[in-house]
Amino acid sequence: MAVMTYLEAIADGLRLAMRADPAVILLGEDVAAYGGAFKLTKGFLEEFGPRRVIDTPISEAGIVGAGIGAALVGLRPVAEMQFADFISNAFNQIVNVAATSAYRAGGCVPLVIRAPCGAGTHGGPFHSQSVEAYFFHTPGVKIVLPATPADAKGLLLSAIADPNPVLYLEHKALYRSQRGPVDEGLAFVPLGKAEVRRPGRDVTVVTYGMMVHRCLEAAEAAAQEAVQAEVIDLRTLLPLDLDTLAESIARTSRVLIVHEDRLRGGIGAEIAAYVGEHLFKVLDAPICRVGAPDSPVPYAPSLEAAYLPSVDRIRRAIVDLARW
Amino acid sequence: MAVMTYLEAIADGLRLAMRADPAVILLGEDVAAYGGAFKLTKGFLEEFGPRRVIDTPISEAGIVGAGIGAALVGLRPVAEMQFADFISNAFNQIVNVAATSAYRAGGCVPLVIRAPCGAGTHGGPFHSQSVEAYFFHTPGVKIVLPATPADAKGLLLSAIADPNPVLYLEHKALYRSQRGPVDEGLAFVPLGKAEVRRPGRDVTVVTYGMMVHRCLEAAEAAAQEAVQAEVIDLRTLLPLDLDTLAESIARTSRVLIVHEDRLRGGIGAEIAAYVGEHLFKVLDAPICRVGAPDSPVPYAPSLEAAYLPSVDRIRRAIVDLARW
Amino acid sequence: MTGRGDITAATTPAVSPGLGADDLRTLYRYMLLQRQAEDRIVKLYRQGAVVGACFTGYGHEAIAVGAAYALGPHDVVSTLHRDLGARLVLGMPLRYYFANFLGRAGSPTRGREGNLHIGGLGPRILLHIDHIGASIPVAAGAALGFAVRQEPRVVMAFFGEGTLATGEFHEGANLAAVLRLPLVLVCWNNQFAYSTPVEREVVGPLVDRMAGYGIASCAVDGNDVLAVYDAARRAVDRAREGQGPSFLECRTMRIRGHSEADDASYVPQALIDEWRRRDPVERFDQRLIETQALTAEQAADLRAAVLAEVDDAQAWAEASPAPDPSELGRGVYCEDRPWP
Amino acid sequence: MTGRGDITAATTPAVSPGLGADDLRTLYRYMLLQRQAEDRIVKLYRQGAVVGACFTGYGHEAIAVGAAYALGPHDVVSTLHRDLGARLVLGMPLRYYFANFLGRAGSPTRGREGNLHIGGLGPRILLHIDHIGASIPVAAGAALGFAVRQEPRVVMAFFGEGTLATGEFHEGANLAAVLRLPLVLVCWNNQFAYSTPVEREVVGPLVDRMAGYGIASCAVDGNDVLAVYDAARRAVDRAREGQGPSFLECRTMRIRGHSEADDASYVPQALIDEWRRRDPVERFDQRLIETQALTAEQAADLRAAVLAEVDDAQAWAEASPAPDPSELGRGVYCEDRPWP
Ligand SMILES: Cc1ncc(C[n+]2csc(CCOP(=O)(O)OP(=O)(O)O)c2C)c(N)n1
Ligand SMILES: Cc1ncc(C[n+]2csc(CCOP(=O)(O)OP(=O)(O)O)c2C)c(N)n1
Ligand SMILES: [Mg+2]
Ligand SMILES: [Mg+2]
Repeated sequence: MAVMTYLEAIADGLRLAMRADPAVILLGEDVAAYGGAFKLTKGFLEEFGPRRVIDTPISEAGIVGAGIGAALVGLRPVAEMQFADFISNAFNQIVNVAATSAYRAGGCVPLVIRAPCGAGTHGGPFHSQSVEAYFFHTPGVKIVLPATPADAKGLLLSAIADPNPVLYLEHKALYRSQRGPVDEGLAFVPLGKAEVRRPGRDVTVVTYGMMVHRCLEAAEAAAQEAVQAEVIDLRTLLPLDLDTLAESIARTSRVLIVHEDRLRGGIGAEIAAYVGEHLFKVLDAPICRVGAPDSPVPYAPSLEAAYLPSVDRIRRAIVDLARW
Repeated sequence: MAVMTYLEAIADGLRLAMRADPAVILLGEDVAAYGGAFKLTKGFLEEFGPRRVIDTPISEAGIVGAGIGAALVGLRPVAEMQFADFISNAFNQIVNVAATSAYRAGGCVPLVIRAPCGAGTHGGPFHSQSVEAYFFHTPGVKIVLPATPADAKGLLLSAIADPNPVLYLEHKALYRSQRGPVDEGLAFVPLGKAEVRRPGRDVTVVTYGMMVHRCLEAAEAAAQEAVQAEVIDLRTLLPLDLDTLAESIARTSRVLIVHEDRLRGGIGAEIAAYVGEHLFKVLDAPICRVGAPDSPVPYAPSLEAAYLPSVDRIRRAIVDLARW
Repeated sequence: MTGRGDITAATTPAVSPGLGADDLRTLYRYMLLQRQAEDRIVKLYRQGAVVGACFTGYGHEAIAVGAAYALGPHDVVSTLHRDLGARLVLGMPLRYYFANFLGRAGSPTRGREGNLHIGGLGPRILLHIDHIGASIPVAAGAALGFAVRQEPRVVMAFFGEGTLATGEFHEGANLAAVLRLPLVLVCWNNQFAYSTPVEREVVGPLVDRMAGYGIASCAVDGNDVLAVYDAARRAVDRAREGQGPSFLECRTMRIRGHSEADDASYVPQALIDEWRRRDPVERFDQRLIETQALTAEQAADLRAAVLAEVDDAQAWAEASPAPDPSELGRGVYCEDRPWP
Repeated sequence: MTGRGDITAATTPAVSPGLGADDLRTLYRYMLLQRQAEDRIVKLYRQGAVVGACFTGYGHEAIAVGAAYALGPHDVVSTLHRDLGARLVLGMPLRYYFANFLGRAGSPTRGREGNLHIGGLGPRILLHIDHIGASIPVAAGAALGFAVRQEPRVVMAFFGEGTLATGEFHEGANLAAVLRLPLVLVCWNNQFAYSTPVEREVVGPLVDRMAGYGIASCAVDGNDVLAVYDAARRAVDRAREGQGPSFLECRTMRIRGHSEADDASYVPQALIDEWRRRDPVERFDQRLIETQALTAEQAADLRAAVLAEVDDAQAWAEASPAPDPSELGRGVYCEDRPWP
């Protein structure tokens, strides 16, 4: 057991996967000589050589397409988007090529697409995006977004092991702000399993990514007001672990969904719809959501701070819901 | 008042808009000399000339980008995707360029993107897609999907008149199957207003596009079982007319959401989430959805027919919900 | 390096290097098989038996067959809508062709896909993708895979000239050039992309365009199967030797509509007539007879055998049931494969 | 037509066609203004006053200023992250530059965007877009708009050499070539795209690449403002006369890191030193003094005036408040404009 940052944990998982299997290769812009825009793959070129750590031209569709092709002939590529925001240029390759391959009898595509996502670093509209909702509607891909170093490593290993295309979203604001214990070796964390981060009996808070930490803080603050929130970290967004949610909501009868992403058409909408249809009977209160307003992510700190759900806003939502 | 097919109504609206304003131009693949893959713009080249009706290379990003640029210098371009499925190649231009322009102080983008969408014509996974959910998460665009000839014309006129980028989705299966009365002249239908297609007191059915017709049939069938469903045609998907929904659901206390598109992450999820949060108090039953299963649209008629929500499935859902 | 001239522009070679009489007959057989299968599918389409749209590679047989025939036994193709012959050369059973058009359970896509949208057939035919241009980065990636593993294998990608306008083609071709991947780009320039003439897709000669990418480029008569084979052979050799990608412009003409629903009335009749006279199948037939590589009797036998194969394939497909609706939603994800 | 040679490769012209002494001083002033503004922003960045990342066009001043100066009063630019000078030539107040970097309410983006992401400034500066390549179809579309209305206006788009790898650049440039749009593509080839050297982005000379698109192409010394102006002027004239798009490769070197967070340690120091010696601002300064277009006294006055302008702009920006959170979610849609 070592203590690592979120960024170190991702690098650790990637390195171990590459050591374990020569079929794992890395491709992306500036990933080799430079070691990546966040220096996450620093040293990889030296250890694994230019045949396995490949700098590409600026071409996100080319990178993802090449990853698909390499996957189809037996490799397990890990393709990097320099920022998740640029994944929009690879949208067609992901949604129409990678995601449909198995269904259309084209073959398995064991491709991982790593994409540094999320706000909180003053990146402005094009270096701060949450992109999970763009792909959540697409059968054939999986989506993960770890909140802790241990999950960051373990989910990456599982993503690489998975025979399907997996979007591995990593939150930039957690890279160096999160430190924690990480198991050594190939410490897999299974895809498709949510994790209860804090037990509680009054309200179920469903969240993921950076908001896990804010929800935990908010839950502590709510506990001061005698409200015990259960905080569930989804970890995998596709497929969703509905069983864990259902079990919790059956106990609490109240659910608050929190994400950093905009509300409209976000992952939270589907969770709310699921609850409204299948758990209606156990509900004692409206299905509530907290998320970003309906605009791009603004640049100025005063705006960005107001854009992101704050601990206080979440705390209030928890307490209001418990008292409804 | 004339009687027209859905396709003729679109062509009529487009023609009148081009006659009314020289700033309206058409661009897309095979739209000029050929008159479009569906012959919708047949005769336009002859009437408006090659400067306003422009055949482009196969480049959806190029087409949409060019539409944005032309819009920024004062035109009102109507860009055509040959099939909605190919809009994935213009994803970045729509989501990151067009949609953010106003917010980022880049200027207004009065661009209409026409895209023939939907299943039911044995087009298989790449000529049958519903693409509305891919863009519904994006502030800064509007989305319409008419169900009748009159709306097809009137919403197109409003889309062209709007100073924002509008995705005008037109359902291929309705092109020639729907005929109806259409007002002459510039008969606008406002964006953002849903329409109650059938009044009813027992269940509110919220739907759009091709499913409007199936829901109306299903509602008639349900009436045989003494269930009166109110059928609401959304018409505009972004922005949603939540007031009309709320008013209806307050009366019926029951809501069924029906769309052709896959359920997960579809427009229906957001509607359900809205109802579950803001109309919880008036609800007497779970919030139900009927939509497509979680796969690409299959090609074989036996599969495609089973894939699309049938009148019978909708009828059963209405009746079950009324009796819940 | 612009790469031009690395492959000298191939004209019909007097002798066909490395090809014996058997090869010539095999080439002919594949061309005939594509032609007759497509004639049949058009017939079925007109009868209303084809479920969706109907595309053929009518007149493109020399390109599909000639280029694919230059591949080695472990090489891979990426195919589109006019290159049935290439799939046949790589061993795709003709039965699948009919079953897929008819949307039957026996097709490799189990009725989920239609038309020639067949890919992922074993390790040698890459997934089919309908978005023009999208297959090129994927083909480059397969070539990258071979390069990473240092396997002497080559990827050959087929596409039309309109494809050169797409951003995805560009990113794939550029990536292949930068990384010097073993990729052979086989372009059928059939002068139209749907209704759009080539000069409305790209300006200037295609070979100049691709030479500008640093890709060795040449143009050949796409209605001459030996000329195509010859050029493809050189490109495949270059790729296998690590000299990077090549581009072959195979000049031909789409002598039918874009699909069978299109009467191509936008094409001057004289242009169609002219190219009909250069029909690649008939031309090769005559040539084989003239050079006595094939006797009239052998030719008749071959035609009969091909016809029997088409009949059998059609019958097999027709006997295959419609996919069962219980299949809905199945197969969207791959099952687990152990790792590492 | 490949278009090559339509613009003869411009070397430093002995006399600057059409430029008087006033023009030379104006060019110099803009270059100096870009240089000093960027020096200041780097300082503020190091002090922690810049909110996000910090990009400059250090060493690219001759390109931004020289090319934009060739435009007429109704022409339009599409800009990116190293061409502040072009915006200044087109009349953007320097105050906006600082206000945008500092995320203040007074910036044209009202703090919603940062850095040089300023566009839509009146009708002559097109929207800024961060996705490399995405601005090119938009620029082509603006040019299309002028062509449709038969206005003799020209669009000039700036970008780096790495941009040529992107699919969106390709689709935009190809569309401009096919439709012969009045578009001038100004590429600063600064040899690196972030850490990636140009030969890992595209193979072979950029001008060959673009000539293959059927776009008139030439290369110039990007550190010589008069050479850039001269080539740009020809390209603008061609565009205005309906002869279609041109491509200018302006050769230079990124003598700083990609952003101020990058120490560029992957670049050989000798290369940086070499190009520092060719500093475009100092070079033009010397030349003006040598040719007596500028006296030492005038130069000193100019520098003082520019410095005052920078001071004023910074002060104005610093006095501008942070955007009020009540602005959140505002301005996402445009208000209605009557139609038809
Ligand atoms: C990205 C994309 N846009 C549009 C289409 C519709 N489409 C199918 S084939 C075709 C023309 C292709 O032309 P070309 O590449 O020259 O091949 P050809 O059909 O002439 O053989 C078009 C526009 C498509 N399949 N993909
Ligand atoms: C589509 C896209 N991918 C990646 C990036 C990240 N990025 C920003 S600038 C840059 C390098 C651009 O290189 P070049 O075009 O040569 O311009 P330079 O920065 O060298 O002036 C990269 C990779 C981006 N902005 N857009
Ligand atoms: Mg063609
Ligand atoms: Mg550069």
